[in-house]
Amino acid sequence: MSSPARLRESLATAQPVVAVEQLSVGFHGHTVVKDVSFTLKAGRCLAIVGESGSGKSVTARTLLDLNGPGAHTTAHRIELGGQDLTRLRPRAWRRLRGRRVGYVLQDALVSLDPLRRIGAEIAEPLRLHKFGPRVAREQRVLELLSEVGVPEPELRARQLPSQLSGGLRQRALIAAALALDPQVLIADEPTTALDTTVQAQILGLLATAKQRGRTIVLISHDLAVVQHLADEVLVMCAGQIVESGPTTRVIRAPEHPYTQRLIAAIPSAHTKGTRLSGTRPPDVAPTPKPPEDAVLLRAEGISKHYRGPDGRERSVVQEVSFTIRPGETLGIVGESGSGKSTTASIALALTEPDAGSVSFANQPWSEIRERDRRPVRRRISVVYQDPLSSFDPRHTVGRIIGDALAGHGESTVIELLDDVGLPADIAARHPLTLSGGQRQRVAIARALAGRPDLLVFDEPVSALDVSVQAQVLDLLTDLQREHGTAYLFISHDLGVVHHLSDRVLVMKDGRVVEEGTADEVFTAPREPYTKALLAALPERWGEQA
Amino acid sequence: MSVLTVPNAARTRRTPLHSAGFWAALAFGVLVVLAAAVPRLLTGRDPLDIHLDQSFDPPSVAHVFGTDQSGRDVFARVVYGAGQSLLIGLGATALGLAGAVVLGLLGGLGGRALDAVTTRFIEVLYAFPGLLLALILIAVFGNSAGTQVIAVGVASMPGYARMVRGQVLAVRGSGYVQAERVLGRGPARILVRTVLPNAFRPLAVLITLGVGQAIVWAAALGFLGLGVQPPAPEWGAMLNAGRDYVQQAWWLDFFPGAVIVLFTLSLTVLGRAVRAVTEPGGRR
Amino acid sequence: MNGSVRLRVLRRLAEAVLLLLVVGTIVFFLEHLVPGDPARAILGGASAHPSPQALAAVRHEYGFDRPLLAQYGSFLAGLLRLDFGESYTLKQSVLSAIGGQLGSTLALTLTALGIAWVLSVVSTLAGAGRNGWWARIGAGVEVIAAALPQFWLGVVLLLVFAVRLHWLPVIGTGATGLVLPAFTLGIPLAGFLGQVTRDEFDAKLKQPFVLSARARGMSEAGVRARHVLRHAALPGITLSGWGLGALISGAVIAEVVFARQGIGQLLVTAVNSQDLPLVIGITFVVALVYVVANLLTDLAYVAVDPRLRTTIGASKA
Amino acid sequence: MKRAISAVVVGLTVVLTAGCAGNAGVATSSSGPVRGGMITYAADREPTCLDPHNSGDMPQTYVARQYLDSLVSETAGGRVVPWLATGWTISPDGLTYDFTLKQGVKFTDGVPFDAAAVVANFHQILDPATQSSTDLLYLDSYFDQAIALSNHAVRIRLKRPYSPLLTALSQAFFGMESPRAMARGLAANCESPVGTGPFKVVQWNHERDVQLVRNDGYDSAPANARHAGPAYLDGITWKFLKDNTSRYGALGSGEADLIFNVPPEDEELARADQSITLQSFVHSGSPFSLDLNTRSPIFSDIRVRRAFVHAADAKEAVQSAYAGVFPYEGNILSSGTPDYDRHWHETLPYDPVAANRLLDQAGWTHRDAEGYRTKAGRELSVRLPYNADSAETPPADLTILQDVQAMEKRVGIRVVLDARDEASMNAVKGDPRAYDLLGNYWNSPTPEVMYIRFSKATLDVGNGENTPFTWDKGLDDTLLRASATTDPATQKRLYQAAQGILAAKAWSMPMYPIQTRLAVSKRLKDVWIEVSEGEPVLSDAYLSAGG
Repeated sequence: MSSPARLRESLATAQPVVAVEQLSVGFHGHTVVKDVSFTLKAGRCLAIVGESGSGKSVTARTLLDLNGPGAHTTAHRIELGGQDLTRLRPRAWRRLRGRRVGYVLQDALVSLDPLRRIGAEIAEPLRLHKFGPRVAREQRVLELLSEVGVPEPELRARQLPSQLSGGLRQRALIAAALALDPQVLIADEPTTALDTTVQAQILGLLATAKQRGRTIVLISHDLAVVQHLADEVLVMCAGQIVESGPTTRVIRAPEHPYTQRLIAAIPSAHTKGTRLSGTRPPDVAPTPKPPEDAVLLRAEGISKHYRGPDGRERSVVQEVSFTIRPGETLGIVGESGSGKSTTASIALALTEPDAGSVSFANQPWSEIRERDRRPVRRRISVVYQDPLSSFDPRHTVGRIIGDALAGHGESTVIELLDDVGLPADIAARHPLTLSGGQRQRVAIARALAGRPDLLVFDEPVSALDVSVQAQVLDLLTDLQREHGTAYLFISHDLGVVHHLSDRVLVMKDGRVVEEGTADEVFTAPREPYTKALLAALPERWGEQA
Repeated sequence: MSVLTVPNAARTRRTPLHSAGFWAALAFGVLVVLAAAVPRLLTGRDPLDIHLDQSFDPPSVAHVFGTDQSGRDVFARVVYGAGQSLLIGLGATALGLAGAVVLGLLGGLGGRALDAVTTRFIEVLYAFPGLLLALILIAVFGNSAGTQVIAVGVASMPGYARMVRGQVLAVRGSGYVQAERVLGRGPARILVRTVLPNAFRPLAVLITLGVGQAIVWAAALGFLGLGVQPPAPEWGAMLNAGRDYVQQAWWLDFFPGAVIVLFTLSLTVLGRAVRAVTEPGGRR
Repeated sequence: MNGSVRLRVLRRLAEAVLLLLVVGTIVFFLEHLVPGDPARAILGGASAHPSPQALAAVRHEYGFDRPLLAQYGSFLAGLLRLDFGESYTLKQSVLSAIGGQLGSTLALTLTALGIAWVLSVVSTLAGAGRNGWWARIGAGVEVIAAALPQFWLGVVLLLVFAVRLHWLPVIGTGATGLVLPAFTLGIPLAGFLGQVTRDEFDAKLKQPFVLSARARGMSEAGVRARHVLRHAALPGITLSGWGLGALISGAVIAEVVFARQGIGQLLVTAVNSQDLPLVIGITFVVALVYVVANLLTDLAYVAVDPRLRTTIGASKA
Repeated sequence: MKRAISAVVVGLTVVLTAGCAGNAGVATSSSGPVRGGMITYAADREPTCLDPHNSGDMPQTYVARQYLDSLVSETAGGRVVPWLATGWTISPDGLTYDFTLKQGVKFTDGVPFDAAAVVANFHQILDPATQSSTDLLYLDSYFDQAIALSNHAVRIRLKRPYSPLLTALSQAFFGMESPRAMARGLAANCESPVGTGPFKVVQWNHERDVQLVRNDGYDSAPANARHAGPAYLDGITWKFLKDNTSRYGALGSGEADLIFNVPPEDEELARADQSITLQSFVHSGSPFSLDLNTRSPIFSDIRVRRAFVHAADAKEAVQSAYAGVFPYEGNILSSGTPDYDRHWHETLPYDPVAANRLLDQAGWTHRDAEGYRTKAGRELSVRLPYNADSAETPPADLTILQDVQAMEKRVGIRVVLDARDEASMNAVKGDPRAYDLLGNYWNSPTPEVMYIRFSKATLDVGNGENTPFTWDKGLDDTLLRASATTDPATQKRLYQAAQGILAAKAWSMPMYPIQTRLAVSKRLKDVWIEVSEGEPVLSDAYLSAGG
């Protein structure tokens, strides 16, 4: 039966393709999903949103019985196309997987077997479900690859996942999921870790699949993505549904406070100058703005090359120039590999530029000896994406911050912890026992210990859930207001950069392609690349409001 | 345990303190150390005293591990042998580690050229099966307990050296060393306060595991008749002596061997426990 | 074989030559640092009563009275021709003495390696990634197996299977004679391989690509055999190069326990009689075996991991 | 219950069948020798050279017996009978021996055996360059020259009378080798010596075996052989299995047909084993003893030497270590040696009280913290080096050494056991400062062995065979007079007097005579041990049919 035929049939009977009632899942007596119910009709897309640990993935995987042997699942009803799944035997589950339900995981680098060729991976569901002879399977693989927009399918089929870009890998994964034309496609964070432009392409691909009548269950933490694709939304929190309804309604007029907070927490052009986390700013006098013409850090024509493993030189940063004024935030935005991090490293004088120079507080910075830099170093500090690896694994939080304070005994560990909104008793704990947001606060506290003039942030919130991200971003705003610290803020997330930055650099392939105030660059981009970048953003609800 | 990483599900890590194996290993380890320190506490018999009328008595209440060809009590010999074997194991491990730390630090901290030279040297040594290296040294220096320690020590050196070098390099390239640089710390301070302590963190585990390995190697040499000579009660030498009587007096080889196995096993278990405690991030 | 693989092979060979020269030099000078008279070793034999004249004659014949550097020069020249000289005790060329024994040792070590692989793969496929007592017992057995010293395991196997049960000969030159020594060497190595393979297997079972495969309808056995095992084998293959070295060490023990012919037995005799040419010769041959084993390991790795065939200049994974 | 009963019935049947088979086996064996078949002989030690003229160690004679013939042979009764020499005359002054040689005998390389060949052999034996140390000690003080009288007559002239000459020549150490083969040089001759014997050496696979095949043209068996003509066996794999356990195991598994030196530890098992027969021969000569170095500061005092011997219960040590398989011998000669005198057996018996008294008298009156005696601050400590190789120092010997050490400790003497490798053991042997005690033995068919072990002549050779580093004028004279006389009664009196002198000197603590001990598979028949050196003889052996 072809899919349009199936679509017509489904629409005619108006029977839901997926129906779940009173679903609960527990692991070792620990309930992860509780009393979840939903139905989904053919050709529609249901998005399950929530932060990490909300139970959204577990809920979706129930439809494939992929939660592993440790899972304890109870439900009044789980139906797929009218078939009761609650009493299915393992063999029957295997017949269902891949044939009636396709499953796309995030991060295709590890979701495709790195030792097997792309063609073999896509052919696997065909082989498992006895789809024709070998030749027919190979033919079908090529069809699928072109269907999902992979160029040169013959070549790609013979390649390994590591030889493909992230976007192509994700397409291949979708091709494998679509191989047997399943009724339902579950896409679990299909665009996370992809660059904005690639993300847009993948979302387009899923939209096409929906148009062809596939029913899609989309799992995402990103409401922007959801907005783009989903017809209905389930908002989950701590294993329970807090709100559900048509996408536009839920996003524009969220009823549940949790949903409201979640939406408010998303940074964008329109959130600039507002609180994301819903908390009040601390009552401190803002540091007066320094004169407009003062320059804290100046980079002039810096370039950096590396020798690749094949012996070829590749330039990572090419002739980049910028200035940072005291107390302002300069954002650098760009896709992966655009040279943002190397630029930050050169600014920190941790990497020596091949050409060009950096000066700090009107003194030479990149060209002097490390010995001479050392006394100045406390004035410029850094916070990375993964704070844990930047902490000495032997030390407690108190020791980590205390070490950074040594010699600059102006404030105490307790004061610094208080500055970043952490309780004093955290000082005795080990970073391993802290949450991601807490760790990042500790890293910020350490960076503040030397009362720096400039703080460099390299993707500081990329690994955080949106509500935690909101808190950290608010914290950064507060700290800047209080101490007058200048920020060099690097992120791939345009919303975050826009929210926080006064001025913005857009980087591509090691070069600065556009520069200006944040509002200029994001509302009236001049360069085609910046335009493309912004165009690829999923539609933002705020812009519609 | 689920195949998938379960978000927020309480993943209780089994601590060593909850495992019966850990306690058994600890108890046995303590017993062996006790035997090495105060053998009199465990046996009233003299390990060298002969009783020709009691030769080859099988294990009994009077002689729990039986007696040997001269009527000496095997249990007493095993107990007294603990000191010798432990000394050889510790001595060899100390020697191996000392050499390895020098080599590893040269490789990990020296310049590119020095690293290349030491790394090649380490790799050359590493190309030799440990026991073979030990045998070569014994061939050259002759056969004695001292040579046994040196041979086992040198044989274990390349393995340690590789690990120390790798560890130093890993720590040097780590985020927290970079964080120290950003704080404006000098290289000497970073080396002493951060690189070395972190690079040597796994050494506690290595020593625990290494002593066991060294004892096995030393016993292997003893088994080949090299090293400590009879009648000294050393485990390897006892194995060698018992080998000739294995068909009629199995207990001569069985018990010293079993004690070596149990002891190394205990050290392995304890080493893993130490690792679980000192490296909360998990295995390397 | 593409360029990068050929490069690795060449590098290995260069390393081997370097290794052999360094080893030779070290052993040569150690030998001459140590007091002792090789002439006495040459005129050995338990009831030998060499006269001073005879000793002098031997010293001259073997060139021990020449300056050290001259001796070193001819030693190196010999090495280049793979001529290690004549054994002091066997009165025959070192190379032919080793040649006569190497086959037996290689047969033993390779059989042991095979046994180790079979045992560890079976144990991994059966137990890894599963829950409950069965997996824990399997893991425990592997730890214990890895901790078993060959000298003890060999004696115990000999006692049980040859002396008590008479299932297998105490000694034997044929296939039956190979069984006990090969298991003596294979079981501890299987323990090591099993641990590594099991760890890797467990780790890979948690990888998303396994979930992908399951989501396509693949069975548990299919996932294990078709996807995960290949990954889990990789560290085991890396370990096998080292393992072969360990097996040669072990062969020394096993050959003594089971009175088997082989270079291990030869080495012990040579060490006991301080027959240094023979010791050096065996050392060289073992180093060579090690180098070849590592080459083969590399090639096997490339065969299992296609990434290495396509990535240029890939470093050791 | 029923099952159990039927099991017993089955068991009985099996026993009965086995019994019948055994009878059948005996029946076929009586049908006489069968030609053909290869056997494997498993030896404990590998010679360093196959040519027994070189050096002269026991393992050489055992294999040499298979491919070499000697001029004469010794019978079980001690008589000397013809072999390659069909007859001989001895001049009345005892200085000239004229041998008539067997005709038509050829070495296996085709060289004829003649008078010139015999002369060439004596040249080789007495040439210092060939390092014939054992042969030298037997002949050097007496031998003058060998002359070919004709093609088949040889004269040997002596410098002084030497009555044991014929007995000495019966040993395989004096086997006749092909002059052409000897001319190839020592190294080649060591690898592949050539004789006239029943087998010939094909190949020596070092560390593994020597391959021997039948000499089809053999027709020079000794007069005391069980049959004339070529050997029955096609060949022998003379295998080296150093490890006691596996050597004995090889016999059980059928991989060896006979083994040398059944480990004493396994004697009980072997006796109980119906599929093998045990043969043993107690060597004559000087038993295994611990010799006391008289040049050491400690043992230069005869009281301390006597105390040392009194302190050790050698009899108990031997009986315990060798499980009663090896007899204790307390005389400087083994009981099987001609003119052995029982009177000098155990002249210094185990007596710790006497030992303590003697040590007190010698001034070793103080004790240190460990209980060892001291004199003027010096500890009463003696060094006993031994060969660490278990084939040279078998486990039982090592046990004896340890037992002696423990027993000496009780009277306050520290014995330091010093395990050494072969090279440094050789260095010890000729060096009076290198040891206080050293194990030694000398298997020999004649009491002349006393002269070889303890004479000034041997001391002068300087090869360390005079382990106590001493001699005695009276002893030398007595022994030289004994070898000069041909009168058996005088000889006996003199040799017995010599034993008395040696017992009084306490130069040596005798332990046990060396044995040749064979375990032979039941299917291999007519293996016997000759008496000059206890060499196994395989030229008469055959494989029984159906075995």
